[in-house]
Amino acid sequence: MDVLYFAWVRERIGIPKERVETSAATVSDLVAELSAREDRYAAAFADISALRVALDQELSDFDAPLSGVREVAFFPPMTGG
Amino acid sequence: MDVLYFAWVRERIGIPKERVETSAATVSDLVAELSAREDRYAAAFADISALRVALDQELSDFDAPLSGVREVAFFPPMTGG
Amino acid sequence: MRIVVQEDPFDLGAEANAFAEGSAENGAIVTFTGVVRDLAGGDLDVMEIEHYPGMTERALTKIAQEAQARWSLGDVLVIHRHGRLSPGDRIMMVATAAPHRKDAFEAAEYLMDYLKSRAPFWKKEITRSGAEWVAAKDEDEDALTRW
Amino acid sequence: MRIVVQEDPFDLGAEANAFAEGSAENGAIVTFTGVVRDLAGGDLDVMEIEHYPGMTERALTKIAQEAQARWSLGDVLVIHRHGRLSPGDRIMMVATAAPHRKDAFEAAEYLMDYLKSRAPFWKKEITRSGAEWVAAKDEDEDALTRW
Repeated sequence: MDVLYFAWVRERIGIPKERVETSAATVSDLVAELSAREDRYAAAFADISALRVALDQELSDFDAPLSGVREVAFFPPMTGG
Repeated sequence: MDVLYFAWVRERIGIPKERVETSAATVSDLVAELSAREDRYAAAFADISALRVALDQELSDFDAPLSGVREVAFFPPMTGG
Repeated sequence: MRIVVQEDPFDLGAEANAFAEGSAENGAIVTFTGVVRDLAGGDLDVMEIEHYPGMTERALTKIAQEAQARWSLGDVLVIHRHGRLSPGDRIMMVATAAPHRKDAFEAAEYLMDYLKSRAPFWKKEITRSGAEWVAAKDEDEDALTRW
Repeated sequence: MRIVVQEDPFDLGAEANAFAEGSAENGAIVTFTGVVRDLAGGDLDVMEIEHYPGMTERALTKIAQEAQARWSLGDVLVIHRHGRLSPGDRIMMVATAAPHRKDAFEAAEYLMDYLKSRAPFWKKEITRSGAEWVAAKDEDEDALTRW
């Protein structure tokens, strides 16, 4: 699946987008898997209460299952308007 | 004092403005005095709950004293906006 | 603060642009524009708006000053037309500028609520079947209890 | 309904005039315009707005559709910019047209409340002393409980 990062999550991880091959069942599982990879992921995901997640461009939550999902995005709370 | 009429009050009385010499103490007294004059006044003032009054261009009420007042205006509830 | 009472049409876009120019301290700009609706179901030919010259400007100024006292506003604009208008014509507009959106919205609603029933304007609808003064609505009077 | 996400500036006046054209059924037109404020006290050089292409349009469309479902609206407009903006620049606008003013006001406030914290935009302030992401405010999240 494609994993996208925005705002300071993008800056901490250092890339806007990557292709991830995973068998993670939920968003939380994916976060744990990425955090275990490298410090920059662990730093970005240190406090998931400060993060939001979208699955296929719809806001979702960290308990949500990933089956069938093609695009996951992580970002801080939105500040539009 | 000058007495002004607006909207259907003006139409019923038939004039927009007139000079009235009166010793009426309050707005209600003035209304009684005018109503006694002619039917068109009586018709316009038949139901004062449907009317508003301004004294010197400030909204007021029918109990208000007239001493020192130079301009009295009668009109229906306003419908601006 | 700018209060305008006029017979001529106004240009909503030009007024909105001019109002929004200026200080970068007001992050929020709200405009409300009132348009002559054809309430009589396609029958309305003309809307005549009568007003009380002198008192109108005083009343609008007082309403705008009260809004400035209640909310933190950078600027306030009120334009209201009188005379003969046609369906689709713009009757009036208010605009508020404020550092915060809540202030700009609330002040604009306050201006509208007071302008509806405390500024000396009276509307008359002229249709093919006759002319009728628009009656004040209870809901407009009730709207004032919010403030 | 028109949803626009663009980098280029927009002309508030031209948009307001174009939006207000048309049906005489909508007596009430509300616009809200957001302006880049110099929050850092004269220090702000640039406001950078990042967004999530694709999701942004979807989220704004969903918010506008929900407003149309909740209120009796003739039309809805949302314009939001991204990229680099300067203090005083207009970031975004929403406009609502409705038969009644209460609907137009409430729908515009609803659009703003949701757009603030449910559309994927992120603001970064660049000042002489550095760059900082704007933190989401609790009050913006709290504003959603109203609806």
